[in-house]
Amino acid sequence: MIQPISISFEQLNVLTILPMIVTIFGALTILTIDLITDKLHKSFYVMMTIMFLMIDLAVVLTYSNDTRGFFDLMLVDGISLLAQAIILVGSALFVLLALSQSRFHEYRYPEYFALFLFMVAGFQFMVSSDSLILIFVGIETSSMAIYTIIAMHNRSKSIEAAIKYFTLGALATAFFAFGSMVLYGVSGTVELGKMAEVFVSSGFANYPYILIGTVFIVAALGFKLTLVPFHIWAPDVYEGSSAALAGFISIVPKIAGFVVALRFFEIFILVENTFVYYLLYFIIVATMTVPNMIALVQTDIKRMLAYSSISHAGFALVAVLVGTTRATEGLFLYWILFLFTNLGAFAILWVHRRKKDKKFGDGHPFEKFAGLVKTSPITASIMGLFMLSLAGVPPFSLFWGKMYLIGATISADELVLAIIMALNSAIAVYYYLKLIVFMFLKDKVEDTNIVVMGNANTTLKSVIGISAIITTVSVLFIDPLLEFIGYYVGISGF
Amino acid sequence: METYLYIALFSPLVGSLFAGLFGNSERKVFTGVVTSMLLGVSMISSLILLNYIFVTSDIIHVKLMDWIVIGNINIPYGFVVDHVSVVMMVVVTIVSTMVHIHSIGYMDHDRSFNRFFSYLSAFVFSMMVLVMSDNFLGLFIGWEGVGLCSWLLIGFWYHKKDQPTTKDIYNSPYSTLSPYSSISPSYAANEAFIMNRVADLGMLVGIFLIYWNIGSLQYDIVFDKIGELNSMTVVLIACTLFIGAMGKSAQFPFNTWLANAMEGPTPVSALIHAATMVTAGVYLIVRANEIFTVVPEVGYFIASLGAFVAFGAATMALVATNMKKIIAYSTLSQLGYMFVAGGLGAYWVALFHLATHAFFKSVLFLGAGNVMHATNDEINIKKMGGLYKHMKSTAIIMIIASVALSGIYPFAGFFSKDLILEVAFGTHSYILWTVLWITAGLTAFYSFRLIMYVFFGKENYDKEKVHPHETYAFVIASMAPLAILAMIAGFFKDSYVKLVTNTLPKLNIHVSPETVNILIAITSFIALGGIAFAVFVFIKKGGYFSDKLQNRFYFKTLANQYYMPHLIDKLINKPYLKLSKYCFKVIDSKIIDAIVDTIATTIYKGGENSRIMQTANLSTALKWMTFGLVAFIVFVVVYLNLIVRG
Amino acid sequence: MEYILTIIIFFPALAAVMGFVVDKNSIRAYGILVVVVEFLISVYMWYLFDNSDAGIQFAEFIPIVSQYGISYNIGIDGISLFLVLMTTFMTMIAVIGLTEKKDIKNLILTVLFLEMTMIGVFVALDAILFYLFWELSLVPMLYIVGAWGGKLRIYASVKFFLYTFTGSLLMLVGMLYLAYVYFQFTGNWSFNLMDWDMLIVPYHLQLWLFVAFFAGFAIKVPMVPFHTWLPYAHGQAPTIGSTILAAVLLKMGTYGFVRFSLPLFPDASVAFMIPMAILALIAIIYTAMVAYAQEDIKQVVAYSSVSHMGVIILGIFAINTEGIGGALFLMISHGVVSGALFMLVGVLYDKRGTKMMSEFGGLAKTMPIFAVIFGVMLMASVGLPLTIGFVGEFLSLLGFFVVSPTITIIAGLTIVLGAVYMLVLYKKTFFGPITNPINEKLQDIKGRELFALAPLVMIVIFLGVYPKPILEPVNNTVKQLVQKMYIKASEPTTKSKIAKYNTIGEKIQ
Amino acid sequence: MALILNDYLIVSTIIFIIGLVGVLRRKNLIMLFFATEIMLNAVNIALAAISKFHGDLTGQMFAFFIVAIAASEVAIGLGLLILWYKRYNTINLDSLQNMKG
Repeated sequence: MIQPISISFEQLNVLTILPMIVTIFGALTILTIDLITDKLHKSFYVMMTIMFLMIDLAVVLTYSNDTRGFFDLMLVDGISLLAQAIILVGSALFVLLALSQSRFHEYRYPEYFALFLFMVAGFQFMVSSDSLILIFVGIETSSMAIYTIIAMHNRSKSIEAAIKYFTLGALATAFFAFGSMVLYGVSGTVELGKMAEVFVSSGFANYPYILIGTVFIVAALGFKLTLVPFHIWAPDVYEGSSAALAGFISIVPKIAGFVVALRFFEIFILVENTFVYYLLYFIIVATMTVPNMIALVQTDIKRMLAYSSISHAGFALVAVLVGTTRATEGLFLYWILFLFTNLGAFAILWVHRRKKDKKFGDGHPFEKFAGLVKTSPITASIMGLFMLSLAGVPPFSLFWGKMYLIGATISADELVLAIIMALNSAIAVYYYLKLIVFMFLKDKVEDTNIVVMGNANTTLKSVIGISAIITTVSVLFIDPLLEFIGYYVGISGF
Repeated sequence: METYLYIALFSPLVGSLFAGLFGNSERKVFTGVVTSMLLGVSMISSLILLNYIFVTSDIIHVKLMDWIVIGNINIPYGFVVDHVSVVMMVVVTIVSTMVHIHSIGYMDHDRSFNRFFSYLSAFVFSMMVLVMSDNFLGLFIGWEGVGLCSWLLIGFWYHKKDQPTTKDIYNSPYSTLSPYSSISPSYAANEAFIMNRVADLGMLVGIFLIYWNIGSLQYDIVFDKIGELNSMTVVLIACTLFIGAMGKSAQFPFNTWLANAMEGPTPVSALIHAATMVTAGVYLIVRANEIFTVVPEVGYFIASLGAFVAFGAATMALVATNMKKIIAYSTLSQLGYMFVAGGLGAYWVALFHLATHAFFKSVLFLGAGNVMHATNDEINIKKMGGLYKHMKSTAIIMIIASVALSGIYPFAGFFSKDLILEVAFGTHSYILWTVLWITAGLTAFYSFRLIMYVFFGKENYDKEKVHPHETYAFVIASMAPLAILAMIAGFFKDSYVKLVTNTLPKLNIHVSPETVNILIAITSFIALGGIAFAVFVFIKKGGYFSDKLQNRFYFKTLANQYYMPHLIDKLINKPYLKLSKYCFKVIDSKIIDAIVDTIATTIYKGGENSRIMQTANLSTALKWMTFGLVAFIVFVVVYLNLIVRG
Repeated sequence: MEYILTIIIFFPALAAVMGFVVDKNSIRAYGILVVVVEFLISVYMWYLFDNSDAGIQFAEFIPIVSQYGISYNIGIDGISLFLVLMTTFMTMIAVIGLTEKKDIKNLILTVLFLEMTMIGVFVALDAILFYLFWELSLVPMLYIVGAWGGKLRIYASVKFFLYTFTGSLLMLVGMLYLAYVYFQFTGNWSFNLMDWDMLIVPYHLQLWLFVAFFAGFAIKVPMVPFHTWLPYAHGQAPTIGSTILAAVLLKMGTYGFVRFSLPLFPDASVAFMIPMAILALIAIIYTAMVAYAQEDIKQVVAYSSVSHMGVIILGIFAINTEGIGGALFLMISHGVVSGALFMLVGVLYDKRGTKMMSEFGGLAKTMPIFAVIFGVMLMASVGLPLTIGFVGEFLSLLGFFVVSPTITIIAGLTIVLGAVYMLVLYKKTFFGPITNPINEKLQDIKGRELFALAPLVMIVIFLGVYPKPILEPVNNTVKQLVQKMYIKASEPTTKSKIAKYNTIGEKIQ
Repeated sequence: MALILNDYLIVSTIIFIIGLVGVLRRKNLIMLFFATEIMLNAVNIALAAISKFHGDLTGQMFAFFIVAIAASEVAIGLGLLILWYKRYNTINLDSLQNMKG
């Protein structure tokens, strides 16, 4: 006979889920509006979405320190706030890309934007909890939304991508579930914080089981973060989904994943567990190197960028391995800068997308950009700028991220790792250069009626412009940005 | 007096620049005239300086400005006119003035008349720098400067094409019987420059040694401190400096360039490759005598090498039919004499012979120039003959010069050369003495062999084409002073000795007067013998070497200059080219660059290979994920076993 | 004028940005105007420069990333002064002599950007700032070589970029590590060279860091065996490209050695003296031979650059005032001379569309003025006294002689081998009869080309006769540098060596 | 006989592996989804058992969540499948071969 227990409203501390409530509410509003009328242009929904995201951002920024709620199910700490901020800003910028010149299937459905907001909510849940359950729920919510959104692009490639993503995702889910089950079994709790305490106090009793559980979780996270060998889906999904969405997928889900990874691996990094150390080390090196080399041989820019962002993910994951505050700062700095650069790059691909392109179809082969500097020097220069930034040529934004991260790695006495990172950047230069070579050094491919920026309009151009400016003058605001990051990372004590 | 110094030094430069202005325009006589006059000015001021120093015997030492000042090194443009350099200055200016005037006639019809005078004056300037500079690096400036000018002047007729190297001894550019002194003027020029560079490296090393051991390159300081160094260092310094001297003075093994340099216009040969530049080596020995006196063993080596060269060169001159090469080899052998003197410590004797030699040898060359001019640049003495009646004055002058060269009393050559033999005898180096003594005979012989072939006997030149004629009067006039000096220079001996022994060590050899007289007698005898032999054989046979003789090995060897050009070509030039090509084609392209590219391509290949995992098929993707998981689990097991083992 | 350096750095870039609006027909005039003004500003700076002061002048300091100790920290001293002047001068000459027709606008604007990066490298006193300009300089060069180059241009430019970039990244790791070391010692981050100079790095670290920096510099110099990108780059690049590449970009590497390796790692520098010298030696002899094997005039000049850079390295690692000073002077002289040579080759290429020696011969007849200028540059390149080439070469060799006579004597062969390939080149090109009838009616140079080349000839002669303007400030700064090394040296052997190599009278045999 | 925790765990593991094998072997997408369901349910069994073992409800809570998610997964999966089937009239896994490299 279970005792009736009374839960006061204060105990719940509803504030902690306020951000998610905002987004979910936004999603619901959109749906209801859709029920009422269907004459509204997509721009309306885009703006709605952005509005909600902005409100949410405002909410997020009001938090100033750790808060827990719902019986410690929710944990809104510094990195979660930071991650949410990044997620929201990133989502807002990417959703802007929906305002493209030519009309695309998915944007005709308001559900698209509703789903988008649900997905964001999912990410927010992921980052603001240290309970495996909630993380699990968050992952699933967001993933399912993504599957649908991808499929809504309604090209056979995108549906294929969606199915692949979905199937692999399902498997990952199973892994995650199994992993958390095992961990729960050995620790008796699903909250990472508590789990760590239990492990330490029990001196890692049933070590083998702990490791097994860990391995399963690693596999699941590896899927989210596209770590080798769980990255196979990434290129296909990028290629299948529209350039705008691909850009989004390369940024926002991963930051959520990184936060989870930070929370999870902290358990082991803190006690300097050698197994996890070597495991991560191997994964990181593989993830930096293998996709890098595959990217060398790509013929489609979008695919190339897919591989490149996989490699970038590996690069950023170093922070998790190093585990110092400096490194965590580096991770966020890196990802924010990467956000803008990648946004710009994919946006440029996006504006070059044409619905009926005889020669190139939906794809973005290098030839499409051959001799671009002749026809539209500005676009070429900006794209070149993004490429250089991705390659880590100073003073463009990503260089500072790379430098800071490598610096952090070195100051953690991981010299070998630092050198591997450096060499990988060196390899990466080649394929970024390849695009520059095509744009600047080669001549136009004959008899192609490429309408430059056929999909562009003021909004998209301004998005590109903004990211271009940020990428160029990043040097000026690295300092404040670091302070901002430092503050949040500081309060969460990572 | 400093003004005179600067005038003497810079008027040739002015002349050179002036002529240079018209470098590209067509022939203008006044360029020749102006440069000659400016040289005249230089000559006069040199003579004034000579007189001044002779009277007051104090040294003029000026510092124009700083050149290289860094760290401990401080090298100014400093010039010194002392008893040694003034003599050299006078010799240089006199000869070059006369050569300039002569060239106005000789280069009469040449397209690049102005350019020629620009170069020639530039050479004189460099020579003056070389002579007057008060430190080793300043000397090195002049040293390289004359090298540059000799490069320009040997290659003056750059438009000539390369001659193929044949076995045919009468056409091969490597033999002294062929009309070609070298493969081509430009080739000879490069050869001269590069060979000199090799020697200059030695000299640079010497300079480095001096600097790091003494900390200065100023003559006076160096000569003060040289005693304090340990003998090994000094030996090294002496040797390296002498290597430099060997290059400029074409001593063995650097001798081939001198003969090939005869591709240049004849006045150039007269000035540069007889009178002045080639004697720079000797001048260096004399200048740096303080260093060489410290290490007599080096000196003796120098002397022996000198004797060796003197003899070898003379032998090559015996058979040559290339007029200029004969004279070139006689120059070489006389340089040998000078080095013997220098090496044996008789520095002022060396300088004395340098001076007298400058006079008679330059005039000899100029005469040869006249002859070639008169016979449409014929150079083979066997294709001349009987020119005496056409060009008497030239003939007389050349005979005078040859007599002087042979060292017959009372001509200049007698005094200087005889002294050298006396020195050799007096220092008890009898072998050297013998060698030189024989060489004296040979010298007399080949000089008059040349005279006979050119001026007497039957006329072998092609009567239709060639109409021998005497050149302009002023050309002869320009030669006259030199000829006269060649006759009387010897009588200045005593005053000269009085002058130079202020700076140069006195001769300390003790040979009793009667021995001296005997020596003189023997030497004069063999010299006269040589002349007589040459004359009589010619009168009797009209030639010297019978065809039978000409096929003998030693004849071929001499005619082919001891096969030295061949050896250099085979052992150095060709292998070096081969090696270079190998370095480029194999090492650079096939190894180093290949490695770099391989690294790149391997990474690329890595991409090609690892993209295989990206099959479109979903189930492979699933397999990969599972594989990843399983692999990790395996890793767990392995790891656990490891830690269990400890 | 305390901001004069900032002006000098960013004026060209600013002008380039504004240049986008200039019409392509008048862009050439615009470009010339800009580079001339730039040069005049730099000359004015030289006028303001105080020769007696050995330290940093016109210093500016603005923090960029204060938490990580990165700052906009620039300044100039005797070492960098003339490199800056040389940069502005050679860029001016190159732009004036520019004969390119295609996409002239993009080319000139790119060159202006390039000029900014080059100057930035020479005046940066913050490691990251230095690295920033260093890497940035690759981009315009990539574009110049790749867009206006010959058949293999893309291969050449990409190779150039990748090769140098890879090396530089290792250097970056080195810099970050050094900053970390500084952090460990002092507790706060800094990439400021002035701060780093205070730091005495432990010996074993010095060795590693030296190697890391070496990776960056050696590829740039380039030192054998990292030189293979250079022939391609030069072979493919347009005239202006190779002129600037040879004149300025190569000097960045050697400058890096002087600016970073020597003062920061004195012990390592001394420890690596002989290995570096041997590499330099190989460069000198080996590339001289390779140069002799070339048929393409431009390749000869390209390889000759590598050979001369070897001499510079030798001078730098003599670790004495004579050697380092000589090396610095040689950087300037080689910049002027090789730049000039490349322009001369460019002239031939414009006239004949080929650079093969076999195509020429007897040009001295048809193009006398050209022949004379080429001759002057040739003599400067083989280091004839009273030309600019001699002083540096002489001092570098002199400097190293005290370290190792043997190596110096072998290295001295440069004056022979250099003469060999250069004179043979000259003979094949300018001497002999005119074999190819086309060469009969070649025009001698005049107008723009002459106007561009004449100043070079004057400089070559003037600085050869009177090198004092350069040597004096260089002398002061280098003396100070050597003293700094002596003071910072942690190993006693290093101290004794530095002392030994800077004193006269040790008995050398 | 009394079942102890391990038995449940072993059972669940076995079922999980069965599911995994199914995922790997099956070419029919529907079967594939079923396989994933099996895996999830295997986890559920274990969770229930463990939560009983630990005597707290978290495990069962988790199990409920999983059930819910599994359901929604199926929904979406089938939706996608239908889309695909409309286009290609097949739900064979090997028909998705458009993108590679």
